[in-house]
Amino acid sequence: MTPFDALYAAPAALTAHAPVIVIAAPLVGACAAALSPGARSSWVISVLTTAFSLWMAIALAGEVAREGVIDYALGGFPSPMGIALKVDAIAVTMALLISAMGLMGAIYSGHALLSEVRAEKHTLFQAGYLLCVSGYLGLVLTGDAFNAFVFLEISSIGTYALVAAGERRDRRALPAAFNYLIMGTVGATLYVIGVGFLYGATGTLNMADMGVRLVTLGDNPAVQAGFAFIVAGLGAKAAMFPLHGWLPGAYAGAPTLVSVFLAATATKAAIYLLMRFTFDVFPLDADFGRLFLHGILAPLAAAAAIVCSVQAIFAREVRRMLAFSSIAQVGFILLGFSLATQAGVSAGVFYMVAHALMKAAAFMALGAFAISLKARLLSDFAGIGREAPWSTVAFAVAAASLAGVPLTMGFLGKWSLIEAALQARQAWMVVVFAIGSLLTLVYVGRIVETMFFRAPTPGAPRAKEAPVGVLAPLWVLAGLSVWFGVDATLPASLADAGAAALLGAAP
Amino acid sequence: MTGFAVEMSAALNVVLLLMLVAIGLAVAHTRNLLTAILLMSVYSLVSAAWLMVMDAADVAFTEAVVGAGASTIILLGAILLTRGATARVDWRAMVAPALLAVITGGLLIYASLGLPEFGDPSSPANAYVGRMYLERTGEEVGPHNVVTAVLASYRGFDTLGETVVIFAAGLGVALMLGFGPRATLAPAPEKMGDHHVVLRVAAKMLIPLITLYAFYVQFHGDLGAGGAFQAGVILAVAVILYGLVFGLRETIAAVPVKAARSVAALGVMLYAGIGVICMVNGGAFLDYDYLFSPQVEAMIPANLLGDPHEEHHWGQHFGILFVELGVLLTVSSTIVTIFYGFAGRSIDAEEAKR
Amino acid sequence: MLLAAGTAGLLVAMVLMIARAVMGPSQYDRILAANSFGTKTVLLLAVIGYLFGRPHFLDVALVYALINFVVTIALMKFFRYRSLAQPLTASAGERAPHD
Amino acid sequence: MTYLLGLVMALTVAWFALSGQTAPQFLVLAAVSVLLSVWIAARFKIIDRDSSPYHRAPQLTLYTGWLLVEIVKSNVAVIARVWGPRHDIDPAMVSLRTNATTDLGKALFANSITLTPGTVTVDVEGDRLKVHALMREKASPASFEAMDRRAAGAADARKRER
Amino acid sequence: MSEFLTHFNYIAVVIIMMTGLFIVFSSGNLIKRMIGLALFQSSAALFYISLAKVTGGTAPITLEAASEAGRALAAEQVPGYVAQHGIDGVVYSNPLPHVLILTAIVVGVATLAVGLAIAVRVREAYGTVEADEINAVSRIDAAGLQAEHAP
Amino acid sequence: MTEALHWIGGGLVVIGSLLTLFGAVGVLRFPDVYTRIHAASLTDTGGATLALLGLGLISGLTPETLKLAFIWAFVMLTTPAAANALANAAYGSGHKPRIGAFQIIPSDAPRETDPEDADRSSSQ
Repeated sequence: MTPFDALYAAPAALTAHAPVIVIAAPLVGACAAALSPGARSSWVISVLTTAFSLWMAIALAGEVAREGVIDYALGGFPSPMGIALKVDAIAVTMALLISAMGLMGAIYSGHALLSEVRAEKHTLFQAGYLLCVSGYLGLVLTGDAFNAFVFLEISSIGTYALVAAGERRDRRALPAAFNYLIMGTVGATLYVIGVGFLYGATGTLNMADMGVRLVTLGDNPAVQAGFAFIVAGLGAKAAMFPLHGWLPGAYAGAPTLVSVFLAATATKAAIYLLMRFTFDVFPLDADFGRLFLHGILAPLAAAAAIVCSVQAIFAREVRRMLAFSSIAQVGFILLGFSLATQAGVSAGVFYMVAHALMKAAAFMALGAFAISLKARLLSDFAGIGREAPWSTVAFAVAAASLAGVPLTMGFLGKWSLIEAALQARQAWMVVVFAIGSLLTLVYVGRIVETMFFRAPTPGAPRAKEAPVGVLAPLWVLAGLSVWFGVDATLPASLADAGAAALLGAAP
Repeated sequence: MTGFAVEMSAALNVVLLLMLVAIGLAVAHTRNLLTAILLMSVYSLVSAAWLMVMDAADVAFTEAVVGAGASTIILLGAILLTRGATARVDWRAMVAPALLAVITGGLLIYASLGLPEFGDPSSPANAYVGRMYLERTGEEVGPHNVVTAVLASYRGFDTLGETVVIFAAGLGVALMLGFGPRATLAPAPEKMGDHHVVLRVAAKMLIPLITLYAFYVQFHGDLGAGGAFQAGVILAVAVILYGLVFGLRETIAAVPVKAARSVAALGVMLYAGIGVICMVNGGAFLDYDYLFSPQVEAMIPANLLGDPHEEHHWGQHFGILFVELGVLLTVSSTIVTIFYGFAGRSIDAEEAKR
Repeated sequence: MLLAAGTAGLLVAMVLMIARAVMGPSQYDRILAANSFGTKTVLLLAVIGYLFGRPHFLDVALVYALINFVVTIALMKFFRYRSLAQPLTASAGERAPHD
Repeated sequence: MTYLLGLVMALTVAWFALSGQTAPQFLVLAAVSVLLSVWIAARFKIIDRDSSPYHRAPQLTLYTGWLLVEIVKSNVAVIARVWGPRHDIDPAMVSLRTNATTDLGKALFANSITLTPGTVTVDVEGDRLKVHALMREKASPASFEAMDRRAAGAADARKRER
Repeated sequence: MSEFLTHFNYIAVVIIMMTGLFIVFSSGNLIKRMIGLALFQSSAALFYISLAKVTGGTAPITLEAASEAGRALAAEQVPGYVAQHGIDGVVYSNPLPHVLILTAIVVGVATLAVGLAIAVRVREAYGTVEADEINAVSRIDAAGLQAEHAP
Repeated sequence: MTEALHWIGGGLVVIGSLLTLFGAVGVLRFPDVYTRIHAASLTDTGGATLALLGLGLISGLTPETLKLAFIWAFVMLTTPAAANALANAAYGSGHKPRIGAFQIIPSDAPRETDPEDADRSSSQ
């Protein structure tokens, strides 16, 4: 079985409430962090609560593996009266991913924040960070359409402020945060209106219940409008192709910790919710759903994968490069989902996890350089491989995974995406994957080449190796990218189960 | 056939909505920010009146205190700190948004025809879960105000989230504006003289009444319109009024910045703590039926609410009371924190630094 | 019936106030309109509360009167002091004499 | 101390006017609410004769009655001007001196001027008021003296002794 | 009643929604955009509340006084209406959307506060809140970076 | 008796609302902000007094009447204060009136009437 077996053994009393504890732990932690007297103590709280949340997520994964879907009725009221948390294989996979990234980020923040955020702001910053973690966890675990909106907003409002805090390094973080806020809020409001349409048509907010009742409704313009609103709203949050304008600035400007966490989780949580609606709530046999997946989602995702990869190649700043890359990779993930087959969705989930690991590691490495070196442009990184070998090599590993070099998780992810596309007889998608990967190779190659083989600019500031507190989470992530590239049992089984759970409700 | 009051309500609905549309268009048209803010304040007032006609008393309450009160003051603070009118926008830059708006609007209006008729009691929205709440609140939860019951108990988790959202906003504003130049904390220059004896006296008389009213709204949430959010904002408005009249320095002396921030966190903790207590006692998170052990529950006097024979859900009753207290703490202190953030910053100091 | 007539009168007055708020011409006119609009809304709420026989309208009317006042003071400070933080007196510590 | 007691009494009355509930729970909540409000007022240091002139309630009530009559008597004048020819008004600014010594007295006087049709207090500085009048001929400084006397009498205890 | 009147609320809501969106995307001033956003968010509130209204209904407060008024209201309807849709002789409007919109309003003010705080910081960093000017300065920032680090 | 009170109360409400309406017309018709303040603040307080009194008559001696009294006190306290604040803001910022030059009649000017007359004229 898996190496996590030992951790499954949480006390039964805790496991029974694990779905809510996963969310509540960072939430209470956020309050504690806001109350804590200093930067150090808030960091300790941050690490402890995210660790606890991760432990509970692991316990929850074990529980889901044993019991199947877990419904947790908050307040003791059965749905549709009360709010229910619905934990199935895909939800728990997302929760594992988010809480693990939350922990990694929290550990990393101990040193990373020092250079980027003024010391007296640390307690508030940590509190905001924990609120974000809690918000995304709630978003993936909830089974209630409106509750999802609330958590979407918790995470978003925290995120806007955190992104804006990057102004100390680069003032462009501020307009970027503002644009993010506008797009995010428009997206969230569109989502709410969409949910309103669905509520008007079905009378319920529980997603599962909604799904059951929608089947009987047939062709209703209000339902279609609701779906369109939800897609547009979550699409804006997930940086789906034409709505991605906010992302490069936000990722590039934010403090590294925030970039790390956002790149690993933010868009993914929104994609997850979108897929939950597409597969779980809407009757997939309706022409409308098919039209959306094949006629809208797939072409847009393909366009993202290619256009944004090209933009990444021409970006001058490394962070911006990685941000554009994120949009392109989101395109890959969405292509997998748009197949709507077990193999396709499973590949999409797998690639999602892979991308989270490698992009988080890449941003972490950039942050590690930033501690000693105020580097932004690609040319600033020339020759850094000799000065800070540990962080550079970790970055290279993540980059290799991004480019799809064999023996990395990225390679397996892309491979399974291509396989799924072939299986579904979507040859054009294979071409998109191939071109996208090639383009990725180009920009990743440029970075790695500069880091290792260019001579440093004479007179430029020297980089120093990052402290252990930064290297440890960095290497954990990079290591996982390689390990799962060699032995993918754990993520693949999670992805398979997740895909089955997502598609299971579809007829 | 319908009767007079029903017809009247329908007519008010149409008139007030038309007013809202007109104000919205006027906001879009004006280029002056202050005008836009004033119109938004009026918009809030009208929309709150409309909400009353729509039977949404609690929402109207919230819209009045939040939309017309808190938002307007925050917006005023913001334009004081940004100082500028909107630049004239080239009409060509408006074509795309206008087209987008018109097309989407047309599609939407088409789509809305698929929605049930306005006021239809048998529409899915009104006949299914909504009706279940109306039927069961009495026996399951207790409060006379069904909105309070749904808010604090059935959907208590949403409300926890909402409290956290407000907390997050306070955190965000404090993070961005809370550590800035506080030059305006200096006392007003002498030459200003004392011109405002009327306002000072009025404010002094009003503030205790406002705080009392806030507590009234807080504690009568299960009997009528209102509840913790509204009370929290009203309480904060009392502090803001004091700040406006007596200056930020005096206000911070009475309500320290740090205290406001801490109380906001404590409020969320209280809310979540109630949930955890329920969990420890064997129920689900926020299942107030498990708030008290039977021994404790037996100690509660039966005539606490007047009629000793009426059936009571003490767990639910006190659960709602406590979580609303948490909401009150968080909301009031967060709004105060936000006010401090905007009022305590000085654009002049910032400019002098350059 | 009389209450309905009262409601109609108040609504017309409100519409006129919106016209003044939109037309201006000065910002003070707009503030005046907004403030007076608020008072009319208070009355409107009280009257339709009785029209529909629902007393809880009064709580909302009360809160309107209050909010209206605070917002007007904020606006006054906006114009006179260009700051929300300045006290309205030279020193707030100065208190009225006791009798 | 008088003010504190007055405030507590007034708030208690206000609470029951608002609430009307007498069940034990609400009595407890009433006590809590009144005490919290007073505590907040004390923190704000606003418990003085301006904020709680409730010991002068009889005089103030009498004054209010007188003022109401004045208001009703003269609302008509302004309404006539509203419907009258466009420029049938002749505004002017008047400067007044008040006899009131306390903030409360000044505020009461200024507010009364505003409440009476045709005049609005624009500014109060020291014992000087600037009043904007709709009709110049109705607004000689002397015409405010009765009101000033009554307002000061209602608000300021010492006034009578002078 | 005609289709127009029965769906009048939705049409009004859509117009307000579109006005809000138009302000958000056509205005260059950050504060104005936040105002547009507030308008847009409020349209969601109007929409939900319109869904919740029941003809002849009263506020979902089951106190005696409210119920009496509710009975009077309900009695104005055709016979059988109350029996079918009422609870204890009173027709109530739907409380659930009210609860949801309470949440949404609070979320709206939270967003407004954070957005304006960011706008204030933008003004401090750039000296303006006009998007065009900010973009121009940002481009100079990026170019300046280039020049600064060029070999 | 109650029936009569209902009619009287309703009549008062109508008169109050008409007063408010006239005030609104005044706000539209008067030439500048200072004169408009007169129209708005007076009729607001007058209209509110009448309308609330009317509602009080309709509801009789009930808790609601107390609330109405509360609202009335609030309006009477805040409306003039707000009018004062607004006039002060306009005056203090140097906003010019459209008609009636700001010639200030000083308080030291010789008295035109004796105090007894003033008592009456102030109330017109």
